Amino acid sequence: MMINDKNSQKIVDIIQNYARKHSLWILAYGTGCGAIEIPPTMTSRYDAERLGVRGAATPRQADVLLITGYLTTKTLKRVIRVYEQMQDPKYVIGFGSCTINGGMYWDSYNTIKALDRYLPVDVFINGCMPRPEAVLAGFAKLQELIQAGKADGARKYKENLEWYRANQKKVIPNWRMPEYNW
Amino acid sequence: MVGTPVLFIAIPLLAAFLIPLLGFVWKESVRILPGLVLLYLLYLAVNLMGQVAHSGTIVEVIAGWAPPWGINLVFSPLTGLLTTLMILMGFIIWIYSYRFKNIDFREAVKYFILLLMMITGSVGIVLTGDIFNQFVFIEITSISAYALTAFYKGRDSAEASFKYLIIGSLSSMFLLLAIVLIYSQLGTLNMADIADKAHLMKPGFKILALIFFITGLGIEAEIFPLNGWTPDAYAQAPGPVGAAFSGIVVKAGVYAMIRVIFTLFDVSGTHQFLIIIGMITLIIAEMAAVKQDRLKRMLAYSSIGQMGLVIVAFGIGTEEGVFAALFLMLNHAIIKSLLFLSGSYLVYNSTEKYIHETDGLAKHLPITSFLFALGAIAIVGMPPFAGFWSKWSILSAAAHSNMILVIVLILSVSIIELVYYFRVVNRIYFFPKQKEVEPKRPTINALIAMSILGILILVIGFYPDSVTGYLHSASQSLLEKGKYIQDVLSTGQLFIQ
Amino acid sequence: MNMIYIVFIVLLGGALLTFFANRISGLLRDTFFLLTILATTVLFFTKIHIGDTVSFTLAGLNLKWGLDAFGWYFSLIVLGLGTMAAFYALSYMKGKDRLGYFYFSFLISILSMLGILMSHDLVSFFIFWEVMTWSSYLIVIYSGRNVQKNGINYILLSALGAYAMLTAIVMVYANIHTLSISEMINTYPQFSHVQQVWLPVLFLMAFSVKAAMMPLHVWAPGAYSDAPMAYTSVFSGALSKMGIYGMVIVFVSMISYLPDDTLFKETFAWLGAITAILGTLWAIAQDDARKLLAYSSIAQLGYIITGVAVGTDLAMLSALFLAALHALFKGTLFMAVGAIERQTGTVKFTEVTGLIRKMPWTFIASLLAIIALAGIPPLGGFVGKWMLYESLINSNHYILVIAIFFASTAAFLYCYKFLFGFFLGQEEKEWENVKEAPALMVLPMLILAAGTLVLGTFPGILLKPADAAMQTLGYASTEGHLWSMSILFNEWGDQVLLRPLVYAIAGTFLFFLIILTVKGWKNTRYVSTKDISSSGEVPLEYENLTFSVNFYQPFLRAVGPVMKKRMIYYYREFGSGMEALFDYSRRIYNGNGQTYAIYVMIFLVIILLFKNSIFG
Amino acid sequence: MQEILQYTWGALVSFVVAFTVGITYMGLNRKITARVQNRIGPPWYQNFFDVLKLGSKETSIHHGVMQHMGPAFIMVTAVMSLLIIPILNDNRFFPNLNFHGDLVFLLYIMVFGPLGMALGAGQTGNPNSAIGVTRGLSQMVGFEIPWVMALVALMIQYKTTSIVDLMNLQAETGRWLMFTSPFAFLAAVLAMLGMFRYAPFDIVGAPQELASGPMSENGGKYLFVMMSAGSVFAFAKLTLYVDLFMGGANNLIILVVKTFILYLIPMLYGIVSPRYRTEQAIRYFWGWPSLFGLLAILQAVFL
Amino acid sequence: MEFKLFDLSIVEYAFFITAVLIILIGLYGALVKKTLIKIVIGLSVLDAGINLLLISVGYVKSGTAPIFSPALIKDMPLTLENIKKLSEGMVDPVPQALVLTAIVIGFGVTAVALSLVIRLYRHHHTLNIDEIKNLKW
Repeated sequence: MMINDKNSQKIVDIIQNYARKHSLWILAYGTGCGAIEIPPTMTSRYDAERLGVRGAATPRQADVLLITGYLTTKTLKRVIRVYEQMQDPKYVIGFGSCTINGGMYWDSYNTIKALDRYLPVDVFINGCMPRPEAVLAGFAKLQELIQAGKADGARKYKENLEWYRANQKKVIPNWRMPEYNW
Repeated sequence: MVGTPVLFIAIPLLAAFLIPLLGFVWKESVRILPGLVLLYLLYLAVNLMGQVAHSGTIVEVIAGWAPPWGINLVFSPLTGLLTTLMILMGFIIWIYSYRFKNIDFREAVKYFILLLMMITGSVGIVLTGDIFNQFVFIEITSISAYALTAFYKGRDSAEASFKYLIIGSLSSMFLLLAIVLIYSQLGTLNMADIADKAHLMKPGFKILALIFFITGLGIEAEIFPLNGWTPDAYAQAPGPVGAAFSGIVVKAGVYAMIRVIFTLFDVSGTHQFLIIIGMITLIIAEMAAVKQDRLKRMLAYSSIGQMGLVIVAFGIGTEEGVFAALFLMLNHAIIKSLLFLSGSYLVYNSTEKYIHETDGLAKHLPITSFLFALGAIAIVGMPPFAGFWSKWSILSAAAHSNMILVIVLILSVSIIELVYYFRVVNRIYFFPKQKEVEPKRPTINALIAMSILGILILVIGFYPDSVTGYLHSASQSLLEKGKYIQDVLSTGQLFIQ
Repeated sequence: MNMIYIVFIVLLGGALLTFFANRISGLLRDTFFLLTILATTVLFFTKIHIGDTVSFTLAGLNLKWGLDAFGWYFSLIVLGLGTMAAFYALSYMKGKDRLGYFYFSFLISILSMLGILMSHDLVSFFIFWEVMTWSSYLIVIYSGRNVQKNGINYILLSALGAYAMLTAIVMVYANIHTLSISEMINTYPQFSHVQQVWLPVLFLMAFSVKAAMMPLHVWAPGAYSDAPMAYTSVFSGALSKMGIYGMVIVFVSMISYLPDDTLFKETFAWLGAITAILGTLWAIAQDDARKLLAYSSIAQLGYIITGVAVGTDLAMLSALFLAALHALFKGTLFMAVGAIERQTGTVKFTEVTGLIRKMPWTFIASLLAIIALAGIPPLGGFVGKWMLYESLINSNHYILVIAIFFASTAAFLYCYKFLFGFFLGQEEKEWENVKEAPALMVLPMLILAAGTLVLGTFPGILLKPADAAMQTLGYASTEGHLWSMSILFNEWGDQVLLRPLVYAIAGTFLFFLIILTVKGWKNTRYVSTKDISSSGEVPLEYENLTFSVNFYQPFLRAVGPVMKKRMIYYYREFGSGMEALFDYSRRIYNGNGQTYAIYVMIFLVIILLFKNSIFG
Repeated sequence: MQEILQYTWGALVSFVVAFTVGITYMGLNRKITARVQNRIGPPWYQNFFDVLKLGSKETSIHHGVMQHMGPAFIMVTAVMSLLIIPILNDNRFFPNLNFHGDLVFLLYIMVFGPLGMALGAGQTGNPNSAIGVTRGLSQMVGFEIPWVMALVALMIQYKTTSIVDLMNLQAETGRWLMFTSPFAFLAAVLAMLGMFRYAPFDIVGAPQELASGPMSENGGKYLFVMMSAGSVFAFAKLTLYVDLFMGGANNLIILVVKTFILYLIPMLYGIVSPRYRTEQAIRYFWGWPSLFGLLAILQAVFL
Repeated sequence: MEFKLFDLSIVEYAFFITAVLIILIGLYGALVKKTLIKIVIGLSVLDAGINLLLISVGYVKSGTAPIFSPALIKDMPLTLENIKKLSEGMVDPVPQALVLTAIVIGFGVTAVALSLVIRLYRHHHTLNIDEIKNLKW
């Protein structure tokens, strides 16, 4: 299905983005305290499924990686691995202040402070912790970005891979991972 | 006319006498002479067989006393066949034992004299037509057998020999008692004459005599429970002697017993008795053989079992049954001798002759092991080897007499037999060799002897017709009692007139 | 000189030459071996025609050999598989010792199988039967593993069966004084009822042992797995079919004449089904590929036995078809295991994994064979299964068809285990340098597997000789109303038109395969099996992530009660009990010469006491 | 040639129908489940988004040939089932191959896909896939028994193995087989619970322990094909049930209604059920459902 | 030449009974006694008993020696009838010949037995037959 025509590509993009935005399969990386906010978000009270948000069990099937809170250097490695295993298009949502600036762990010796130095985050959700309402707002924002074609964290990651790698290797002492080249 | 049956007895006895004398002149003659004698006798036997097939039974009168007074030798198809078989086996055993174990001169003298005596005695048992003469031959055979059993000094051979002797003495007692009974009743010792007059005996005495005969000869024929000596003697005697026991001595014993039952007395119920006793012998022996841990004892028990089978086949009593029995005797002589001969090389340097000492010897003694395996496969009756045909004839004879139970029992026991033989063969071929065992390569003459037996197995297996003709005429000659009497006594008539 | 003699002489002479050539050079031996089997095959299929007979007398028995269509059908299996296995063996056995012995036994067992198929009299049948037993026994013990256990089990049960058959043969011989099989069949209806019942039972005992039917199957797992795989393919594919061959004759020609034949047939049909079920369940539990295939063979033979026992036109046709087909796919599978064994040195699913990229051709052959084994449509296995089910349903064996269906559904489990265990799963570093087996091994596998592929669309190729074989047995021709080249009918007139279905399957498959391949072709690339989603962890090289231990544990837990004890356990108990009895009984010989003398006296006294009843 | 085109056309049309209906059913399933759980739930067309998204997702990796072939295998099953199972009583609208095969063929073609997919899953090397496969296959052995019993009961009761014959029979007598052979229907429906792999028989891909089981390594186009095939296959199965037990359907609307009613059974049963372990599931299928199957056979034999 | 065992007089019975008694004693010795020497003695006694029995069968009360001396034959032609007539009063010679043979054999057996006993004693250092049981089962 090679469609080179620009206009038709645009139409296809619109349809694809529409489908993508309504079908967000999330892989919740539940390390931090934010993980506790996922269940209420998904279950009856807030019911994220009506937005098309649904849990995926493996990175191969997931579209959205939820980083629910602070990441230690140890977990960062796993998160990177998971992110790299996800298939394009893929998005990252950072939960809470920890992912933005370290939050209450700002001076901890082995948590990472700013997630977007290591992974391309599409949407940050503020709060400590963010309430489910905030999470839903975050999803809605992501949908908006997808529809607009601006949720291109994956592309950024690919383009600036060296920079990201350098940052990652800086904090992860025993870097032993397959090379990411797609 | 190449010779007369009396040469079968005269020549080996003479040779046995000459061996030590010649030995002083040329030591090697001790070993060579028996072979020459046996070879000549084999030639004679084959010739006479041809003659018998051509012109009927040969009756030889000894010392001019005609039957029923004198002693006579009968070379009928049956006795001729057995004689030929025994001489053949004797010859093969001679080839084998020509250099078996480096025994010194004195020992060799003893060994070959005794071997010749034993063969002579056995041949005499078969050939003679006189019951007391038969007794004498049995004693000759037995005494040489006692001595041969005790041949090795190092082992428990004396014990085995002594057991043999005790029971053998009982045997001779019963035989003498039976002879006394017959003689007191009929006043004659000639078998044909006894057969002719048997109806004159009081039935009670007749049965008593028969029972004494069965007991006495049953000891030689290894029937249960008279065979206590057998495993010990087989196991302790030198290997070739074990072969001689199973190939020659036992055959003579069975022949004597069968002659008594088939020709001398015609008592109803004997056949059924034979079947029962043969069956018991077969079953007990095979059961005992399974758990043996010594090779030669196992072979001995197997030998007992086979003799039980022979007796069962005789007990069937029809021409087919007798044919089958004779066939089995022939096959058993060949196969069991092969097993003993090859088996004794497998446990050559061992004192205890444990089966596990043969483990993995196939790599070191390929031909011996192969021949042992061939014998094992043949004796359990696997076609297309010799054993199958005899087993088939027994079964078909039994089937023609509607003895289904006998068939089932024989076959069930065959399964047991198969198990223990194959266990040994498996060990020889597939187990790791025991470190302390030092295999001994068989000498060339031993190889020749074993190969002859192996080839015989194959020949009979692939072309049973090579022997069935002789066996058929032999079995007919056993069953035609009247003809036997007539053949023997008519010689006497001729002589007198 | 009759051609039948010549075939046998060629085989026997070739076997001996091969045996002795081993001493001279390996090449000579291989040449002789291959020449013998090829010459036999060529001679057999060109020079011997259906209807040829030859007779001669041996030991006073009239023996007759000849070939009929029924025998020819099975000869096809024997020689076809035999030739393939021979080629395979050349490469598989290379470098092993005692090859003269192996090739000799191989050829002799081919000879014995041909002999069985060509025997027209009972004695030569029995002789060849026994030759088959010991020649295959020689190969079973060839490897030297578990000789005392598996070898003895095999020879013991074979002998049990063979002696049962011998009993039957002498019964027949005593009864009709002839050994001709056709004569026996003709006069069978006149036999007394006791004999009419016992003859088939005894014969079937022999055949069931070779066909590994419950409860006489206990030798099979050990024997199949211990023989070299080059032979096991023949062993399981062709040799066990000799049991089926005999069974067919007994069922068609003898049991059908019994007044109470349904009881017989039902019993055996059920025994076959139970064999299939238990064989399958045990196959699922195995971790050793050889054992798995051995149990699977038992199960497959169970289907065939059921088909034979039910004995309607369609059932018999299916049994014959499955018999040939089983030779094809089980031959392939055993060869594949052999290839894997040779290349990796192990046959345990728990040890070797991920060979698909190393041994692709072996995988393809195995895949085809497994699909055929599972009976999944586009391949030949389905045809056989279909006919079997339909025949069972048509002949009102409702519960039986469920049992058979259960067995063949459960068979998917071990089928998958076989493919997954060897070829799929993680690619371990340990097996990184494994190479594809030599062409001489791969080609026979592929040829046999291709056979199943062809038969899936055109089963008529095989059904035609099967039909001819059945006509020899007295069935009417079923061509046109039960089968044609690629249409199957059942007895109610329902049909399966294989060709459009197979084309549809193939078309759909190719279509979607192409779609899947083309879509994103440029972006999709291969990654190693270490690159899996394992919670963000990167598995290290030495970390084995393959799931292969306790593979079907939940399933086995569900069927646990059935599988607590194996049949062989009872045999062992019986055997050790018997041995204890024997051990006890031999204590009669207590070693004291005096006791022996006393025995003599006791014997005398007993006879004297009972002399009147003994010598009445 | 014309024949082939005709069948291809029939296959295409029925595929489209089955795809649409199947996907809708999946969406409805999610919706109804959500409603039962007192949620609003996704819209009924949610699964179209999902499938479309999966189709548009890139698939940058594969683990080998079998992973390619696995989805194709399962698609073959789905399409072949559609080809064998008559969609409507009147064959004109959806010309297909239903005269060329019969129930036994169908039974086998229905296991073709799962087995093929299992191979695909095996190739990925993910242990979760293999574990899921073993569970799935084990469970299949479980539910095949009552299912086959039900079919055998039908076959022997009406002396045919052809689906078309069974449909014609119902059309002639006007009585549905679910009433004339109630036990067979019960057994078949209980077996269907297993076939759909909804709770309580969803241990195959239980996300909480196995990631998503056999599909763990499959994303993008593979999952796209698998999901489509699953929807098509679900519809095919439901149609088969309708054909066999509910007299078939004369037009699509009736078909959709009937299939949806049938579909409600596994769906509702699943919503209120916890999860069985594999051996529990197997024992469940060999319990009551098989007993019903047995009763069905008895009924077929004796009535 | 009819011989009837039970037509014997009381003296002849005595032979018979004695012979049987000796046989039984011999059997007792051979079967019950545990010492090898005694067993051998038992066997010899057994032999003797049988020989006695054998002799007694041929015994004719107050018969003459079975020799056709020239004095006895005189001028009679050697026809069958004459031989029969002549031999009527004689003791039957055949059993005697048999016994002679049997004695020789018995002697041989005893000799072998005793030599075996010597070897057994050397090997086992006992003469108790119950302890000489290396070979069994």
